[in-house]
Amino acid sequence: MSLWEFANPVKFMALSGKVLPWVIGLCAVTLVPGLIWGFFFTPEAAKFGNSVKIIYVHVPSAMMAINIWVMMLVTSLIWIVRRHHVSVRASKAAALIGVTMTVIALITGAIWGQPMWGTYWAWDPRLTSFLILFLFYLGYMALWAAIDNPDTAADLTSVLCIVGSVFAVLSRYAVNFWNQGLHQGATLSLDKEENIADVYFAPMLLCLTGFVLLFVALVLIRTRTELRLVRLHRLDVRERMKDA
Amino acid sequence: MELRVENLTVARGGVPVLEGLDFTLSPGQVLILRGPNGSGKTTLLRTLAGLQPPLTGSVSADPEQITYGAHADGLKATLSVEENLRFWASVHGISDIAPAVDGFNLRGLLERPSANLSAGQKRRLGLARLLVTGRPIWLLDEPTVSLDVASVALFADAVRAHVAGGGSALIATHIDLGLQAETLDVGPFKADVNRRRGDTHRDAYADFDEAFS
Amino acid sequence: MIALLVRDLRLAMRAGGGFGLGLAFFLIVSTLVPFGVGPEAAILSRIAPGILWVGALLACLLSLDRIFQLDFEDGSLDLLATAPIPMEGIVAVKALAHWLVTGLPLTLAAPVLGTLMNLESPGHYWIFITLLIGTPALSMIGAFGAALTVGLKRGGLLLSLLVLPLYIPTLIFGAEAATRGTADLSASTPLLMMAGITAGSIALLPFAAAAALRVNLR
Amino acid sequence: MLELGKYSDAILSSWAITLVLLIALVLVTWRRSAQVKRELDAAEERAKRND
Repeated sequence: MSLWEFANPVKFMALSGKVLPWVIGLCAVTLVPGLIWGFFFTPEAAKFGNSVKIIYVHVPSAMMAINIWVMMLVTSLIWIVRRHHVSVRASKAAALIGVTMTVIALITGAIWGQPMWGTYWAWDPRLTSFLILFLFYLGYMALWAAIDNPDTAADLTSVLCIVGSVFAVLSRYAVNFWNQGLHQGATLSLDKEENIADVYFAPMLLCLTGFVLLFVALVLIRTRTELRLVRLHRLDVRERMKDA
Repeated sequence: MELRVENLTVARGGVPVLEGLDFTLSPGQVLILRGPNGSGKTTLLRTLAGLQPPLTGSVSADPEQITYGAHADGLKATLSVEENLRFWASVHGISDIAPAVDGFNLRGLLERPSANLSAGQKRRLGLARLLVTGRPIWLLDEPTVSLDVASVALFADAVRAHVAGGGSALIATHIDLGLQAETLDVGPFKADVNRRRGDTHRDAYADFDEAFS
Repeated sequence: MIALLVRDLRLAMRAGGGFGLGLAFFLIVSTLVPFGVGPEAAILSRIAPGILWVGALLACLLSLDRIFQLDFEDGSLDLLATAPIPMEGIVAVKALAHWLVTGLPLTLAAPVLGTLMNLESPGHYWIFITLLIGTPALSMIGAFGAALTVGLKRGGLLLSLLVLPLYIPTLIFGAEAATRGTADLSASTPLLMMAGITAGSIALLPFAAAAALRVNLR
Repeated sequence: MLELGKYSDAILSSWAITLVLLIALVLVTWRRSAQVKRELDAAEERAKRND
């Protein structure tokens, strides 16, 4: 039994159908308590005051935003190399979740930035990188939306995802370099090591797990939908060919 | 150079249109491809030309031996007839375009921009391109569209000369070219779009149908 | 390959569009910016390198969809794909042709337009050097984007959406090098980074673009 | 009620936006899934009848 067998749609549909209720359940028992704990039962932090509570939505979404892109890169590579349909559909399914996480990270960051730094937006390397990541997500999704033939779309978006990843990393370095070049020194971004003390850590762990499980649940549902869409497209083509 | 096709299945948009094709095109042979519109003749020719991968089966011929003449002639409106022809000749490493010019009676049009040609003249120029590729296997998709009777005769002569020189041609056409040719009707090879699992043939999406059947 | 290059250049000359439109666009952008930000020489000369870079980038973007679209529509791309030239070679030659008719004229025009924006004296040299090194990457990345969208009916807008994010690193390093050079600071790091991006794009993107073209032709 | 102090606007708005976006994402996913499932069932039914 190899891992690749799950890339077969038959196995995937069967297995995902079975695990989905469990994933949803686990997501509920981690995310809900995590968020409640983070919101109601965390003390003020010395440096941030109560605004530290924003961390429980900001950090998980930011981490997911990047990790989802990495997952899309991996699944796109698997499609290019081994042509597993489930893989590329999962990539497509993940994109909307990724872009939502990016938007959440950007908006909560901006809202937090106002009281902390006195401005909603600064061209800080980290913020700028997220804005660029957002653009890459948009391009990827737009390319999917523009192509009718599912196989063509799968190939082209995978190529775009791979090339885009290289340029996204380049952009990250470029942005770091560029901002240092303009304003010396003072970085506006948060120092995570310093401010995550034990009181904050436990609910954070719950929230992070909850976000990951939420992503897994959503990506499974969405991948199942995508696979059904491919099947639908196929039935459609058949019908049209029969008429011809 | 022989073109041998074995158990070939070709697909359009991931769906098989023709399957189980077996035939050989030997040097000196002309094969006429027949079948109604939409039956997959163009898909077959594109697959043989290497523009798209076959779903199953094999095509044994070096793509470097094949030239493909499509519906579109690949002409540039702003270039003159001679420039168009010379371009394709030099892409294929050939410097002498005189046989192509004379073969399709283009001598008087050489200086003309392609934009000013009639549809039939354009087609003649598109067919003349075949002669400057220097390739032995011609795959032609409706080559006589918009040609008048005299031009069709020119074309038939060109095919005859090509075949006599050891070349071969696979031509999808609906008219009688008056050539010594065999006919390949694609009708019997029409793919059964309703096949379910358990069939010997599995295409790229067979998994999918299984997952939902 | 040389025949293809010659043909593309000849087509660009005859159809206009190539040299003319991109340059005119660049000129208009450089004219409009002072209207937008005001005529103060100090401000203009400070933002001139960045504006020239953004202007050149947008002008480059204008003609990208023509790289493969016309050949796709008239069937030439099918015939080229079966010709004895590797697809990667076709992509590289077409990107080179695009650079010759777009990137190079923009590079040559930029120092002159810099004068309109009160570019300080070493700036003319730096904007020329950075564009000379950076625009080939813009053409190559653009050819990749054009290869992705060649089969689409209305690919133009999508092409911009796909290509512009890919332009970010080149733009950052290019404009940064030009700005630093103009201010007499050391510009070698961004210049080297940009040269690296250009070299990497030219070496690797033809393969990605050729793969995309093959997908779009089948 | 929890005392959020001077940051209450920032905290409440960022949490509200996050929750709204996440719930919207879940709803979109769920409704699309149900819709596609329905369409596919109908199409399968049609395909079977036409055989």
